[in-house]
Amino acid sequence: MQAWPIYRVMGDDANAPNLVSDDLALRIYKDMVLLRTFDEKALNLQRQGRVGTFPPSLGQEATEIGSAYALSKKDWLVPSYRDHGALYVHGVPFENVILFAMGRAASLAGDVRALPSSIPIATHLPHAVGLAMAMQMQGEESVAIAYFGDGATSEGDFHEALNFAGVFKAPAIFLCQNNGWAISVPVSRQTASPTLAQKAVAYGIHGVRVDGNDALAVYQTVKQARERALSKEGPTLIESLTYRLGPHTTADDPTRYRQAEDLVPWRGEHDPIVRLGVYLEKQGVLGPKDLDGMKKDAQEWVNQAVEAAEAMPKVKPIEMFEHVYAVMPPRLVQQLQDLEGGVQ
Amino acid sequence: MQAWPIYRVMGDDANAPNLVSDDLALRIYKDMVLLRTFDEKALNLQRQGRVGTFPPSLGQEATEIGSAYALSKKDWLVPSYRDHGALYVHGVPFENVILFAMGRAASLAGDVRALPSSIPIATHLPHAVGLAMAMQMQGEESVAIAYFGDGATSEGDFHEALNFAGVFKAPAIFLCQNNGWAISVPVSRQTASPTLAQKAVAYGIHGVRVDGNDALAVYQTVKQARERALSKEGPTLIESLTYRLGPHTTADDPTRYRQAEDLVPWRGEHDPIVRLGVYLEKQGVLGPKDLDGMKKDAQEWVNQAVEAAEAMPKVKPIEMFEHVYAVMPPRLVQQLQDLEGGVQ
Amino acid sequence: MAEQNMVQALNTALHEMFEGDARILLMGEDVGKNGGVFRVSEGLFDKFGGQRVIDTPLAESGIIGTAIGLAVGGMRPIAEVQFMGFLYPGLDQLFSHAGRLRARSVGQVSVPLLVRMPYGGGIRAPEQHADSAEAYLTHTPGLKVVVPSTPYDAKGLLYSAIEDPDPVIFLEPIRMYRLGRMEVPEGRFTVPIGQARVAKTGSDLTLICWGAMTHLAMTVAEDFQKRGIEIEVLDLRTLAPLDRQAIASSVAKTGRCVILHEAPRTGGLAGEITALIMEVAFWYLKAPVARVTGFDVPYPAYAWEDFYMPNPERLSRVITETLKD
Amino acid sequence: MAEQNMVQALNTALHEMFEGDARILLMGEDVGKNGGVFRVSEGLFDKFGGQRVIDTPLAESGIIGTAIGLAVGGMRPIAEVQFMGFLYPGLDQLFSHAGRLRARSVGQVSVPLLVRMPYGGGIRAPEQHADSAEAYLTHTPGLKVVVPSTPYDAKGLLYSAIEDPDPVIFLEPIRMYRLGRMEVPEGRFTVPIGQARVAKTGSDLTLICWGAMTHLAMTVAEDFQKRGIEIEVLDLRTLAPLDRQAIASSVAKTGRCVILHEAPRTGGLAGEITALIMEVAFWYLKAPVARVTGFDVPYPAYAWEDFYMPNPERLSRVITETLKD
Ligand SMILES: Cc1ncc(C[n+]2csc(CCOP(=O)(O)OP(=O)(O)O)c2C)c(N)n1
Ligand SMILES: Cc1ncc(C[n+]2csc(CCOP(=O)(O)OP(=O)(O)O)c2C)c(N)n1
Ligand SMILES: [Mg+2]
Ligand SMILES: [Mg+2]
Repeated sequence: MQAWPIYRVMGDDANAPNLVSDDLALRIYKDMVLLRTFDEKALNLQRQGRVGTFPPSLGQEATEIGSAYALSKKDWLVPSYRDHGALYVHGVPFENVILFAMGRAASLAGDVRALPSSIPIATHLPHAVGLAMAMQMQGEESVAIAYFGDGATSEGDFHEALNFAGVFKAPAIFLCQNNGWAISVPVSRQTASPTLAQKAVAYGIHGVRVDGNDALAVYQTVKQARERALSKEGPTLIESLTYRLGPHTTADDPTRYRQAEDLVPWRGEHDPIVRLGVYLEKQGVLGPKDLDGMKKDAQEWVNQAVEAAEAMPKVKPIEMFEHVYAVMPPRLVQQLQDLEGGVQ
Repeated sequence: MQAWPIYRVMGDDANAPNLVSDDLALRIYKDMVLLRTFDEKALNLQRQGRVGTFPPSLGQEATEIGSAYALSKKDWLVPSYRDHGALYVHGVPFENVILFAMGRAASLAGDVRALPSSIPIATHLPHAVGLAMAMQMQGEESVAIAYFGDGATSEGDFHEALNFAGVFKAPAIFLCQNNGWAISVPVSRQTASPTLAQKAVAYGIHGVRVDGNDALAVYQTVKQARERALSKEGPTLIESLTYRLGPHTTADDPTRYRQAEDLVPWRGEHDPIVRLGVYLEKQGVLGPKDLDGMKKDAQEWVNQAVEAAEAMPKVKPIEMFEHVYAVMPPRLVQQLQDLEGGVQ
Repeated sequence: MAEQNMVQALNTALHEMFEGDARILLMGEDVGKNGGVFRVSEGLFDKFGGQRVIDTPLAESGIIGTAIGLAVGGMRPIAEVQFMGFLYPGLDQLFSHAGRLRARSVGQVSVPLLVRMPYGGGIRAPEQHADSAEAYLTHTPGLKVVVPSTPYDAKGLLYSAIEDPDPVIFLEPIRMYRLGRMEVPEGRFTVPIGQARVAKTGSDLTLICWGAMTHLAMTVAEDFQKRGIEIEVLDLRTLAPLDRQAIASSVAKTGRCVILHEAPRTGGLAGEITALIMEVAFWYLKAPVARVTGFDVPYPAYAWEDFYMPNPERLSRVITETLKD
Repeated sequence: MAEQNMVQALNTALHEMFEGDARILLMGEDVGKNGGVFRVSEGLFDKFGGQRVIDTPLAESGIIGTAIGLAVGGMRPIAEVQFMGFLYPGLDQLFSHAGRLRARSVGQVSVPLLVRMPYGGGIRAPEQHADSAEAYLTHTPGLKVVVPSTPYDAKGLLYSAIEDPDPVIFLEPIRMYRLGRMEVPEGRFTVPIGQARVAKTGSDLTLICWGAMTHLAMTVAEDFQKRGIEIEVLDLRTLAPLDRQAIASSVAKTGRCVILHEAPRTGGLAGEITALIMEVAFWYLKAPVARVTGFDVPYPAYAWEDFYMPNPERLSRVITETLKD
């Protein structure tokens, strides 16, 4: 059997600075802090009944932010529901994410090259393949990257997408965040294969494992996958090993299926923010008080986004009808009247 | 990368008799001749308009017959549309196969542990997993074996079934007949993975390649997979390398997508009947005239089956209604009346 | 006899059934340790173990397809789909196999499969968690489809479903899971598949509904009652096969009918019921059969949920119009 | 102008479109070298190459899902599903994504996707090759569904479909592929989506149909004509959105209506059309709207095909009854 080593950068102090500049590492760190702050805020808002069900990405900040920094704005990001961190880096304002959690808008990506977050698991992977092919056909220097979890690897669409990508050598990246859990189901129960990266073997494509709590390693891995894709070497399946620190969503109670002590290392020395912080301190670019400042800035920023979102005008019935088709067909015009109390 | 050698028995004269007795090899041979005779007859009947669209298994006799000989009658056979050979060995009379081709009955397996042949590709694989689990739960010494083609490996259900089988260590065998083609699409276009057996890696299960035109190797491989399954070592994916000699079905014109010369070796020294014949002659259990006799017997038998099928009484409307549910609901009673000219 | 909500009634039924029949097993995403995302299978895993309460990989076609194999192989599988909107990747197993295996095998293969799933809206769930897709199933030959609207019916229908020799799709209205408690007998009892329930008798208009809409129907019917208008509320309970007799005799009596469902209007089950009424009660009709439904839009994000869902005002308006003629 | 059958008309249209718009591509099983199992894409591969005429792996969800990505990414993909009965593994991509992406993105994402497939029975095909599953699609918000019944409409609708900014499902009645030829103009012309066609005018009864059933409807209508009964045949051509206006005005004129389809009766599109007639023409009805359809059974093996399919005798009987009242 082939070995599937886990790629790390931060373990190897000598190497990291050559790969990722301090400046970039610091920007990644700031955004990780921002994402954490945002998630904690959203959890609070949910408890207060100000937003609906919310899936935090607590613990997965290195993968979310590190990966997105490796992308060009011309790349297509095809996210799952937990990927507001990557979406933010790619250009989607946090305000829109809050709106999403408020049940206000499915997705408002604006001009950003991103699809609405896929709710049905794994079913968005074929879209990334098609987008990647479209980019290649039109001669664009762009790739498509799909974000998904360990649980998603069990769905048929995962298989069909990776197989298509292999056959068509689509410039696609499949970023699997193995956070240990699919709601209550541990990854050991999701598949009998000891790694998820080895599933690449089934498609004759490149597969790698990366330490998903090492932001620099994630950045580097996605960057390489992107280069492979653009130089027509085909798609890459990345298994990013991380850990879901919070509940699956605010509707979930993880104490039913996992032990508090399981979390201890992940909340401590494995925490992606702690790890990058230690590294940056050693590099001498992060002072002991900088983190506090960043947290404060982040909080302010997040609060502003929430305020902006909450100040939005009330939703209107017509918004439910006007974007089903490019042109509203007569029956929807009539149904809108019906809703508004006109004749049926 | 792991190597995926092709298992052969007949290339190694010294080995074969120890693995498969001459008597058994001879019985397999006879049934291969019978299957070839049957397919040729069915192709003829189709040309005469006496049966409908028919998918011959020409060239795949070693895999069809060799595999089924390795099964116990207590095993569940979960076939695709091209597997009348295996079904026959498992106990389904040829007469029923003819009826099937006459559009007379979906499947008449009688007491035989076999499901109706699956028409939608790969969608029967999960059934084999469930049957295998059911056998294990009930403490039966039985496995379930699914038959399918190279094209089937691209469907999501292939993936979901093998993954389930891996997680639940189901006593299942996945017999993939890689006959080179999915209608007009060559296997090289079906997937970028150089072998189909290596797809087992994705599920942490056992995968093997076997020379699918070597009946004894196929027999041996399925036998071993069965033993693994029964001793709780989990499922096996078998890639059986064979070649589709005929059209996909009688509705297909293979000259549109493959060259006549591609077939030459497969019709000659690679032909599974030729190969087993040479072996049996060497073993001294097959005389030069025996084959003629077998062919004559086979023809007679097949003709009888066709006569019996053609002598069946005409189909009746009620047969379309009475097996939709265990008990015919009122609306079907009413619809039957409607069809028969009663009130609607 | 205990007062139970629908989740409790279903949970009790499952516990009892598991005790009574060793062939029964439950499989699906998060049904084991977690007890299901709505806790319908609470306690089953601890009591009956992982061999009978099976957390599966995340794959709906795999779940239903494997369950088909288990059913044919002699078990009595209950497959859970986490939300109806996630049934779609597994639909093929129902359309191509569960509904056809008996017919295709000329009666030799039975598929005693039960597929349970929460469905419908009304609880501000995230997108794609509130679909009401029953019409896809009721158009499919070989399937039966049931929808309880009360804890009692939930338990009684679950018993009927698990004992049925054919595949039964069991839809659980999310909105009703914890809305309302009632006395539910202990132990086995059945509510027969194929029989509607007259939830309220009346002679002025027939209001046909199912699932969470029954709750709305009753509220509005009681409101009309106060104004002296007698609405008959027919809770279908089984959507396939439809209780033709119950629909026919109620509409023949009242001459007026409104059909209420959450699903999008076009192609929803109201159309089928209207056609059925044409066949069995046209000459009794005093006004056109009307429908109050969800709209022909994807179920919206939850800020728009109240617009999407039929509400007392919309329903009352259509009833009033239908009474006018 | 050349006389063409439907396969030829579609094939010509594809060749013309490929010439005219480099964004258009065709993908599916056996569409390339083989030209499609019904030869609709004959010659395209040789002329436009494997980059635009793409033989895909055997996976319907993959085909439709990839095509969605291609459409969003700026291409104009035509995805072919080999037979409608094999659409089911890919339905989720239509239900969860193609039909929702515009709404979910608040209008920011367009999915100009065309999905073509042969459908329906009548040619003694093997099992599961003759399904008529349009009702699953017409109930799905965000999709358009068209069905030509003539070579002319096939070409004109294909042009409309490829130019539409929304996902269009294009159903090709297998039975009509080579049945009948007619003059079909060269070059681009469109038949608008959403408009039914009066295939024959009449004042005594409206006969609503689509696809291969139009052929049957015309035969029977001409037969009645000989006996002095004027049947109006309305070939819907678009099943979603329905041409409400055309249905309303025809039924208002004739007061009698029979709906004809191959699909199983329960939950078939006839129900929706009946409900629509209730809404728009109830007071004009002189008799109940009736339907002649396939039965509520899985499409049978072909020995029973003639029993399953609506035939002149069944249709005439129901028309006669409807004329009686
Ligand atoms: C097709 C489908 N089935 C089921 C669900 C319900 N569901 C939502 S999230 C989830 C677990 C996903 O786990 P994973 O893929 O590991 O992603 P994670 O949530 O850990 O990021 C499930 C079962 C769904 N959204 N879609
Ligand atoms: C789900 C599904 N899609 C498409 C088809 C149409 N079809 C029938 S056979 C076939 C090719 C199958 O190839 P393979 O799996 O290699 O089996 P073989 O025919 O070579 O035995 C196709 C595309 C089908 N039957 N089912
Ligand atoms: Mg996970
Ligand atoms: Mg093949």
